Amino acid sequence: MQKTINPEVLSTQLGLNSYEYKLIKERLGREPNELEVYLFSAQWSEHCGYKHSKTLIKTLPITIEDENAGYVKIDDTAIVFKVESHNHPSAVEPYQGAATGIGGIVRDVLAMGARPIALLDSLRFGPLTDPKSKHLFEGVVSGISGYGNSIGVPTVAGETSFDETYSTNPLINVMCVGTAKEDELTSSKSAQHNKLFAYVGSKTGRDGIHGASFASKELSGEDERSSVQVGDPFSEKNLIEATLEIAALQGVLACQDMGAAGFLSSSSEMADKGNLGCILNLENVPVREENMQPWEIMLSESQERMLFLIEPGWEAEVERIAKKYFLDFAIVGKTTYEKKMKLYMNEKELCNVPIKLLVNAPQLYVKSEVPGYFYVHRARKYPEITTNSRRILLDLLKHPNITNKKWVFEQYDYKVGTNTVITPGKADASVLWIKGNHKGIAVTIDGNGLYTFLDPYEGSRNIVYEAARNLIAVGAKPLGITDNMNFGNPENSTVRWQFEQSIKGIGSACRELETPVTGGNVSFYNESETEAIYPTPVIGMVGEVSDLKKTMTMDFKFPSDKVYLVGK
Amino acid sequence: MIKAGIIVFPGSNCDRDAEFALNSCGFETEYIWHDYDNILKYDFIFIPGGFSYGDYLRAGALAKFSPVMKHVEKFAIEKKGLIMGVCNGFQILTETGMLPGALSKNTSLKFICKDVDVNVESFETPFTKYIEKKKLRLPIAHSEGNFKIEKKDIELIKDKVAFKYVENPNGSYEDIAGIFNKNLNILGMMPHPERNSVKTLGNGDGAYIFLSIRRYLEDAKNN
Amino acid sequence: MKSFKFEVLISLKKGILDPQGSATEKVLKRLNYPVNSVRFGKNIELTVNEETEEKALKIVNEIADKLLSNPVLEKYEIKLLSTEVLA
Amino acid sequence: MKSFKFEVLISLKKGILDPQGSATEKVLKRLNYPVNSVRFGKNIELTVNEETEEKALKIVNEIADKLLSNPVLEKYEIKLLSTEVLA
Ligand SMILES: Nc1ncnc2c1ncn2[C@@H]1O[C@H](COP(=O)(O)OP(=O)(O)O)[C@@H](O)[C@H]1O
Repeated sequence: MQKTINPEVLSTQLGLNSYEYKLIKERLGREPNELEVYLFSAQWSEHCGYKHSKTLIKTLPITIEDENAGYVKIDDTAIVFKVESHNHPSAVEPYQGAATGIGGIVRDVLAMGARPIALLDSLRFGPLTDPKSKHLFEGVVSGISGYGNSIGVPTVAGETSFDETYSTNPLINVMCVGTAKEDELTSSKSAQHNKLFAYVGSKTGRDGIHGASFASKELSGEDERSSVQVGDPFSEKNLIEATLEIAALQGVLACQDMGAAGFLSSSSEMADKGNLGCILNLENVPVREENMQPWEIMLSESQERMLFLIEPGWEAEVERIAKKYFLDFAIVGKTTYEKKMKLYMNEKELCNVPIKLLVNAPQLYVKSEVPGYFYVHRARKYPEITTNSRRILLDLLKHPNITNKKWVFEQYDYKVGTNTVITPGKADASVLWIKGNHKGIAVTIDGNGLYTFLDPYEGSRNIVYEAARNLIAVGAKPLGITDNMNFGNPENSTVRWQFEQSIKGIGSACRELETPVTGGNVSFYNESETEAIYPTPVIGMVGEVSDLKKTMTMDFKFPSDKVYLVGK
Repeated sequence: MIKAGIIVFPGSNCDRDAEFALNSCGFETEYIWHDYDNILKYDFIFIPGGFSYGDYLRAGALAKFSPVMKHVEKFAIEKKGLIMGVCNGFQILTETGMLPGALSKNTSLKFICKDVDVNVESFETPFTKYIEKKKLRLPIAHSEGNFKIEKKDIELIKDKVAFKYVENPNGSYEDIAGIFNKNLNILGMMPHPERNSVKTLGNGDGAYIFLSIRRYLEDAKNN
Repeated sequence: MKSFKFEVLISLKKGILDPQGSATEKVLKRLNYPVNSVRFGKNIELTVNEETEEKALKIVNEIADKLLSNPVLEKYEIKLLSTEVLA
Repeated sequence: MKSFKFEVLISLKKGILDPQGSATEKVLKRLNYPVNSVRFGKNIELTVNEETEEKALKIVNEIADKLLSNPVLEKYEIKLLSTEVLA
């Protein structure tokens, strides 16, 4: 028998504060039961609920909301793209952390009905002289290589840098780009009731349980073993093909990947976005282990799973495609007119809560404060350069942040898909061919922790501009950005200030360049042993190459060519 | 038109690239899902790269049990046309025993993605007869491309080496990048000609191989 | 019907270079461990439902030979770990 | 001085997904083999030169823990295979 735990005590253990618990109790008109506490704690975690960031993010020039990923257009091709972080999982298990990071972002793009065609990775670690950082770095690169290469999506560009600030908290941000015809995109909204939820993918195990709230807590250095998810690139590749086939069926209405807080957040958000409720039958969920508890099934972050909303009558067709690709299939619930989330296990009702309450985490406000360091650094004078410049240049060229990154990108298959026209190392942005056309997509990803630390507003503005310059340098016109905000503890007033300033900076640069933000990701609680990491927004940008013959790479072409410096 | 069948296993990921390259080189193409269990009516069978069955266990090891592979073997024995396996396709062909040897882990133990030069070792074969160059620039992308062969089988690859690396990237025996079978109707190679079959993607060297195959098959048809 | 649990041990043939083993050995030696002859192998556990041990063993042998090992590079060994009578 | 030959068996912790094992199992089942619960592990053989078995075992334990296994996902087991007296 299972012990019953006092729900209020449990809620504290799971990271809900007393105000939030009271709110739940008040709005339910009763004590939540144990399962419900689990659901709220996951759905209201920073990771799912964006409770420290939503209001600020809304100030960005965002084009598309409430979907898995946003897009820009080149003619009638939708370029879907998004960035995501897997910082904390990678600190615990670099290979699997990075691998599952790739898996997650690929499914985000896939859930839009787009075929993933490129990956980018932005990596930050402590100095390589520290064996721990070296271990993390090598593990992360081989994880991206192992997973990305296997699923056949080329990793075409990225950035790699090293700084003390990331010693215990590396940053692993990955971006995926996909394409589809605009009218083939799938939504994650379920518009009608009495439609069926179809589960397609790998079985649900106990992996990654607590992952959602774990990602939002500072790394404690304790035993986090149970949170480790293992990636299965073979199933992911199958899921890519199956999803694209399924999404093309007429009877398929919506699609969402099971990411953070897995089945829970995908089902509840799909229903809520359509202004509906849902009923789920947990006994139908394909499970990998015995005796899984309802909360484990709901919160599991097992990888390579997708949830579709389908018209009744289309079950057999979806199942046929799933089986073709060695994937599990099950009908696990339906949408309802009543705006509740109800869970059943063998006909026994386990949970019954208003879905709006569950999905919309209360927003928290933290006062921001300008830190003293900001003024100190601003008042500093440029140091005089005394060492000879030749020496400085050679030291710079040797520095791991500047030296050739071949060691990294040669482990990535950057050519699979035969679209990569400008390959990594050849320019500051890579260019992908849109076949059947003479046009291309230019992509880049950039960050600069030191700049954004010294001046979060100007530093962040500068990153957007740097990304734009990278695109312009290959001959592309910037179209849109995706942002990954890597910050410290958002309850800290300095971090809050950094975050506000950074969002403002990104917003203003995007308005100036007329490049909308199509989506992004927030990662808080990135802390070193003693303090927050440098605030590190990372910007992924895509642009249009109108004629592939007119691209430019950075190598000098002929011995007698002149070199000009343009600008200040 | 010369008709090519591209075999697709769960986990294959160069199938679409192969289609693009073969179409650009004038082949008519069709995909063949690995479950296909019938006579193969094609002039040319292409087994593409990727990670069939995740390359779990060993690269190519699980793919050899797919129903279509029986028919590929028959196709070879009955000399119905030409067969070519690239990267994972090469690994599958060695796993089934249709080509000798095995592909083991690169000596660096890492995945390697880059362009390499290979020398064409023999022009007296259907696959290479019309290649107009000695040295081809082709992309490689693999972590298990290190060709090994048992002493007792070395005789089998005598005069059957198709391509050799100019600079050995992975530890392969005798710098071997690709081999033919005894009857010269099967080619297996690690480098990816389909990734460099048009000028937009490089210098287009990969096309030489496909064009040679096409011309050979066309000659055979016309005679 | 019984369920037989087997272990299949797959190792590289003598004379075949084991890059993983030698890389690990180098690291260990650099760390001053008095270690030699590091060789990596694979170990696969599986259960077979059959009537007799003999039949089960035949199946595992077949699987090990045809699927789990590559005869060019590898050899294998089979061990019966446990037997359970199925209801 | 003696030379101790050890085997270190590394396997995935319970509950950790084994994609290799499950893909292999799926293929075996499709081929109609009555096979279940396929799990992959690693097996590493190495020799340690030390004075006593106890000392050697301590070293192997350390190596297995720190280098050969990934404690987040894997567990290990050590077996002494043979002992040889060095000249
Ligand atoms: N982690 C990585 N993954 C893929 N490509 C990378 C990675 N790091 C660097 N690169 C590639 O190496 C080249 C040089 O990178 P970098 O030195 O960071 O350029 P930049 O001049 O933009 O700072 C670029 O083409 C970039 O895409």
